[in-house]
Amino acid sequence: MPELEVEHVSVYYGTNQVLQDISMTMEAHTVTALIGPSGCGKSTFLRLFNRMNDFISDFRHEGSILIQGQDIYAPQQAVEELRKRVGMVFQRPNPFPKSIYDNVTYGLVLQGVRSKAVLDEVVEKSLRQAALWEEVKNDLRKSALALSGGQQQRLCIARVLAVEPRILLMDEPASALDPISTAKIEELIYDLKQQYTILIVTHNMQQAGRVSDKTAFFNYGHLIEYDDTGRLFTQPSHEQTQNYITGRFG
Amino acid sequence: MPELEVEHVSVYYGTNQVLQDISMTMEAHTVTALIGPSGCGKSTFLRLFNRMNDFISDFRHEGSILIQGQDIYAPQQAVEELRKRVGMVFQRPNPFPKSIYDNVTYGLVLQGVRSKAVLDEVVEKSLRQAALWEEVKNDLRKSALALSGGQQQRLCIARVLAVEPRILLMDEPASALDPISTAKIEELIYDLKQQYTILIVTHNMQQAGRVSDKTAFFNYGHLIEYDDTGRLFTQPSHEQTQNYITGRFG
Amino acid sequence: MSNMTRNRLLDGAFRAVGLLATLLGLLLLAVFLLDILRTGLSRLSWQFLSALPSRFPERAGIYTALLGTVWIMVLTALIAVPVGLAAGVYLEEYGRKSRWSALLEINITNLAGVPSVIYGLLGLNIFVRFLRMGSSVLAASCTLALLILPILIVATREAIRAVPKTLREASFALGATRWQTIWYQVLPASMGGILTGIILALSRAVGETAPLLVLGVLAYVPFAPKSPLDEFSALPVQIFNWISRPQQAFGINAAAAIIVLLLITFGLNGLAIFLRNRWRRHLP
Amino acid sequence: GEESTSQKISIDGSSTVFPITEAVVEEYARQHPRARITVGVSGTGGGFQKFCRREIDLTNASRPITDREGQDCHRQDIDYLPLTVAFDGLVVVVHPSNTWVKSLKVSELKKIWEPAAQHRIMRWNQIRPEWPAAEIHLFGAGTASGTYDYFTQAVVGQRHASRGDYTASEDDNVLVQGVSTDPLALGFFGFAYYEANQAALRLVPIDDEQPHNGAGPIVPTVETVKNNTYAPLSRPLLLYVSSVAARRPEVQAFIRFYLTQAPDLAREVGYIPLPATEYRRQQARFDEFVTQQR
Amino acid sequence: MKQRERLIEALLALSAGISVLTTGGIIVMLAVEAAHFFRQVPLGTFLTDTQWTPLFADKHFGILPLVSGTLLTTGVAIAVALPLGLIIAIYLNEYATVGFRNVIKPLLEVLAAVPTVVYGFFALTVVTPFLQRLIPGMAGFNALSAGSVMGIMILPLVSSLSEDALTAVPRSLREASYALGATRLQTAMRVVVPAASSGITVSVILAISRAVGETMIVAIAAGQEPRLTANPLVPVETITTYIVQVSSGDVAYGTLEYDTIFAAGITLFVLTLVLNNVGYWFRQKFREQYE
Ligand SMILES: Nc1ncnc2c1ncn2[C@@H]1O[C@H](COP(=O)(O)OP(=O)(O)OP(=O)(O)O)[C@@H](O)[C@H]1O
Ligand SMILES: Nc1ncnc2c1ncn2[C@@H]1O[C@H](COP(=O)(O)OP(=O)(O)OP(=O)(O)O)[C@@H](O)[C@H]1O
Ligand SMILES: [Mg+2]
Ligand SMILES: [Mg+2]
Ligand SMILES: O=P([O-])([O-])[O-]
Repeated sequence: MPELEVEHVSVYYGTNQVLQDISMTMEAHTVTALIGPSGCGKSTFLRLFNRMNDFISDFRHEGSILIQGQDIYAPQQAVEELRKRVGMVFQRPNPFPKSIYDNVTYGLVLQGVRSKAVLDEVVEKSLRQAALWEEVKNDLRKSALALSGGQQQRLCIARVLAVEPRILLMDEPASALDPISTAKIEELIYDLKQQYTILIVTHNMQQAGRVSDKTAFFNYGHLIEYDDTGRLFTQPSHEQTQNYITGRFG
Repeated sequence: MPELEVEHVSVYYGTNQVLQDISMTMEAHTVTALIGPSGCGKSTFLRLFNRMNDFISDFRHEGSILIQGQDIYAPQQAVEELRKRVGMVFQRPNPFPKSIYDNVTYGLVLQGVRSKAVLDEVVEKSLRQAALWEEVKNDLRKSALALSGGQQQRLCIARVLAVEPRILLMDEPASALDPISTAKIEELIYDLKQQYTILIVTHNMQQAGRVSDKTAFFNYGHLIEYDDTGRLFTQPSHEQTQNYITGRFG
Repeated sequence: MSNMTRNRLLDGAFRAVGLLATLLGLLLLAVFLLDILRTGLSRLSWQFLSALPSRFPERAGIYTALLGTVWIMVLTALIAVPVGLAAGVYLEEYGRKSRWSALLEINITNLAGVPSVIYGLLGLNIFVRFLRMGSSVLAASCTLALLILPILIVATREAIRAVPKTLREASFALGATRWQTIWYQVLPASMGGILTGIILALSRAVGETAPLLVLGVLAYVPFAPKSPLDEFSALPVQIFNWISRPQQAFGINAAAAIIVLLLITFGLNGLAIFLRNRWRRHLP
Repeated sequence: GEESTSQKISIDGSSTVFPITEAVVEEYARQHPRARITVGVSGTGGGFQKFCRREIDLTNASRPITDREGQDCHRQDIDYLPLTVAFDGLVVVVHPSNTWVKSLKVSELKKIWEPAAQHRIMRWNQIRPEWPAAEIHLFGAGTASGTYDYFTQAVVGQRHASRGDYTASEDDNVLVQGVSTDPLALGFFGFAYYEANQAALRLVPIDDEQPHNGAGPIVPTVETVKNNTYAPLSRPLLLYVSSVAARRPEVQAFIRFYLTQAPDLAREVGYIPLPATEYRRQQARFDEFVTQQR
Repeated sequence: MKQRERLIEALLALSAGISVLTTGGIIVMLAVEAAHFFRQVPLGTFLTDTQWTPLFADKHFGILPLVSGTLLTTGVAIAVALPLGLIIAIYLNEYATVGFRNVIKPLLEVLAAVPTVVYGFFALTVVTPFLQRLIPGMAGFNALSAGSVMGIMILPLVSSLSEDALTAVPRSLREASYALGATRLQTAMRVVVPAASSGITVSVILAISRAVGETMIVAIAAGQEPRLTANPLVPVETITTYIVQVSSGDVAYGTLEYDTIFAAGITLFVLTLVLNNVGYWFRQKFREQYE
């Protein structure tokens, strides 16, 4: 069974259709890159999987989205439960204005975990996974806002890992970062792939090439092409894809 | 005499130095592309030439900038006069919420031109130059906001041409536009080169390759490399440039 | 003269006029404060603060009025703050785009613009007469609480709106419910703005006179209230009372009492600005 | 309810009588720091209304209670006792810079104030042709005040009948301020308010055209008010006690204090006290009223 | 979990409902009491009679004198606040340095934080005597003095809200204008002010509404004589003053005379309601333009 299945999904904001009958499946432990020009619907697509679009008042969708065969838009699906299974990392680092420690433990505290021992352990484990532990282990009580942009982004990743999701959504996670931080995040994605299924939106085609197994190219709400990354970049089967990856627009 | 000369220019915002000792010269009737990662100082550099940075309260610069040998930061330089000679096109189309006609004539009206005949003539000439005349000639009284993004941007170009500048500054003029509009703007730049000296900031390397004669690559406020466009893209002499144009960062 | 020179001259002229106009506004404020200080400062003393009202201007004090004002402030805050906060949170975080929320929206805008005398009439009919509270501290506090409610709601909403959406998204994406997100993220992050709003609203309540007059707050109350159902006087009412006496000496008393009232309102405003600036630094 | 009012004494009513009562309460509070007495100013009519609704214990009045108001009280099972506490003269005043008005006849006052004057008598020269053609700005007691009732009765000849286009306030201070800042003003209010502001106002002598009662224009003074030659504008000031309140010891103590202090305090705030024997008689009447309530 | 969330939401909604109850309370109260009044006084008379003497023997119930008094003081206030406020807004927005503006704007807003009873005192004891020296024969209570002080009070409302509106004009428009060689004044007058016109209109409407509802300044300094006049030098009475005068003077409760304050109140309420909603409408329009 594929980890994620998208079947004939269309999305509307009010009367404006922004995704047009998308179908695709993703396997566990793969990294899928979503590329396409600005406004083509990449973020909207990504946010379908943890139902973050639900907050948009005139959002409406058709079709179904299954995680391990379960319809995540089914009425009995508790959305908070879903979001624990499907973690998300945003374009700009968005740590809470709290300490590093409190950032990482937030998800567990929400679930009622209070034991200091458990929390301590999770903090260390998650920060290690996010390749941040060494840099901050002596400053866990420091405000997260005092970290650099790249560190903040890794903290946000650690925060997500702490609640042990199966799936990770990343919306241009490195676009606000410097080259060195970007490299670190890319490395991290490579490591995390062992345990998680990852979807990543990026506007940087080289990045898509470096980190992903498969790539989906969107344009004007259509899924134009979805293929192994190597093939899509070297021998795209659509002219639009060709034009896009050679920088003719976008 | 070169059209533009920049000599040992450094720029500070407060204590933050954002341009570091830049020197370069530009010939008349050339297109120079400015490229580099976000925040490297391209816009700041561009806006030195029409003194738009003057509005930033803690802006400060060193070094001198000459247009046709004249120091444009000299005390006797009337800044309004300078801005008529150095036109600017911005990243997002910014037409005034007035009619198309009033947009184009704005600069002349400021100078006290009232004659309907003169204004009519300038409107037609400028709109023709900006390749917009045919599309709007029957709707000159319509609000400029009713135009499409690409049309708006060409209107903004016509508005600048109406005051007959020598130099055109363009800050990512096509980045908010669709592929077709982008192509039109690029064509336009090619035509305008006959009469104007053009500086263009772009984040799209393919675009830089297509429209410019020379390209300057900035990073962290330094001018890393400045060369013929062809050479810079095919055989850059710095590793940073190489990394940037191959998408390793930015 | 060339057009360019003319335009530059006009520009310079306007710069001068603008500066003058701005300074004129401040000058008026200064004249006004100085006049009051000049008139009232000499009267200000411990005796003035601690004395009961009197028919002799030099013996009269603001003890009861001051205490009345403090009572009102505390009680009004106790009533209005929880309601205003809750309503603000509701409108900002729960109000969906429905007819109901559009109604609430327009309703609050309108309430904020209802003249204070009308609140006085409402308080008179509902609290003083119908609920038989009389012209008590409680009746006045309820009335003033209604009056500042829209201010509180708007301030709460603005403070909440200033919390970046990314913070909420981060919280939701970690599985937080709506209330958890509000409680753990939104409220702490907007506390500065909310506190500022509360204090500004209270400073408004402290200075209100007309509704109290309409409620029938008394002319002469020589004792401090002991319970919410006691009658009382308040600083602005005392000031109004003294202003309307024609004897010069009471005018001096009024000025002295105004200094005290201004100290309170400016103090509150200053505190609000201080808090706002302090908190601003805490936001990402 | 009963519980809370029993510890307090609430007084309201006439603004004319207010200064005396205020003074008495102030002195009383000085000697009885635990006393909780409030004094409001709602005008005589407003005071009677609250009085008969049992909202207050005592009410100040600058005219006697009317039959209608009396019936209201009786309907609420309230009996009451009026105590005379001082005399007052109504004064007619102009701005000190007014050079033309030397005196006024009662008939002229009537011409100015009667209902028919509304929107018609608007200039000084309509009263006497030799006076200036300038606007006249009128200030007078508000309709809820006893002063108004008394003035209309005495001048126009009918209670509550007057023009309505003037600055009417229950608060005499507003009137004093109005007249003292307006060179074209003419106003009337209680004697006490004139006394407190003599410098800012000019008194107008009044001629009632009844020679047997003092010939020519008469200036209101302590003497002319007391001996009633300043007619028709002098009157008694009253304090009404309700039968419910009279039963309470603290009210009794307060009234006793009031009547012993009134001679001094009435004088002090600008009114004309009764003769000393008269105050003793008021006390006796009150004592009798109290015994009746048992 | 679900249940707790629901309960909390219900509690919060209830609090929000109180604001609706308040509005409802005001409307019902005014309507019921004013209905008593209009049963005895025809609406036509109320709106057209030119005299307001409900407390006197010859009773007239024409609201016009109170409305005219209100409009007169408001007019004077706006005549002071509008030009001054607009110039200040443009100056602060286009000319002043950020530092200067950050200091001056809160200072100006202090003008709006001063309790109005204090302004009344100022009008009566400083402004009126001052104006009387310039205009001999001016009455002690008058619309001019009260109105101009009210103008000072609402000045920050106009200047701050207009300044906000000017700030909301996208920087890109300003830059476009400057880049074409415009001076600051030209940019302000030809681009920024027109683009912010609906926001500026909102500020003025709100200022008018505030002035119409203002009570203490006029009660202390404008007088208490209902008079249908456009002369700002004589005493007038505003709707608000009348309400305070009568409700604190305690006219017999339940009588026709007493009900006049609700007739006056509903007039005031409707006036401000209309102003506020026009303002609201403009603001929505303004928002759509730039958001
Ligand atoms: N909250 C919203 N309400 C209405 N329309 C929206 C909303 N969010 C996005 N859209 C529209 O939906 C379309 C797709 O937006 P989306 O953010 O998914 O694009 P994107 O591919 O992520 O773009 P970018 O690369 O700029 O992030 C766009 O046309 C956008 O204008
Ligand atoms: N008004 C300002 N005040 C202070 N610092 C500024 C200001 N504008 C820009 N900067 C800083 O100056 C540096 C250069 O900015 P600039 O806008 O010139 O970069 P850029 O290369 O044009 O970037 P982009 O591609 O994002 O437009 C950045 O670090 C930026 O943060
Ligand atoms: Mg996106
Ligand atoms: Mg830039
Ligand atoms: O306040 P009055 O004495 O005039 O009723």
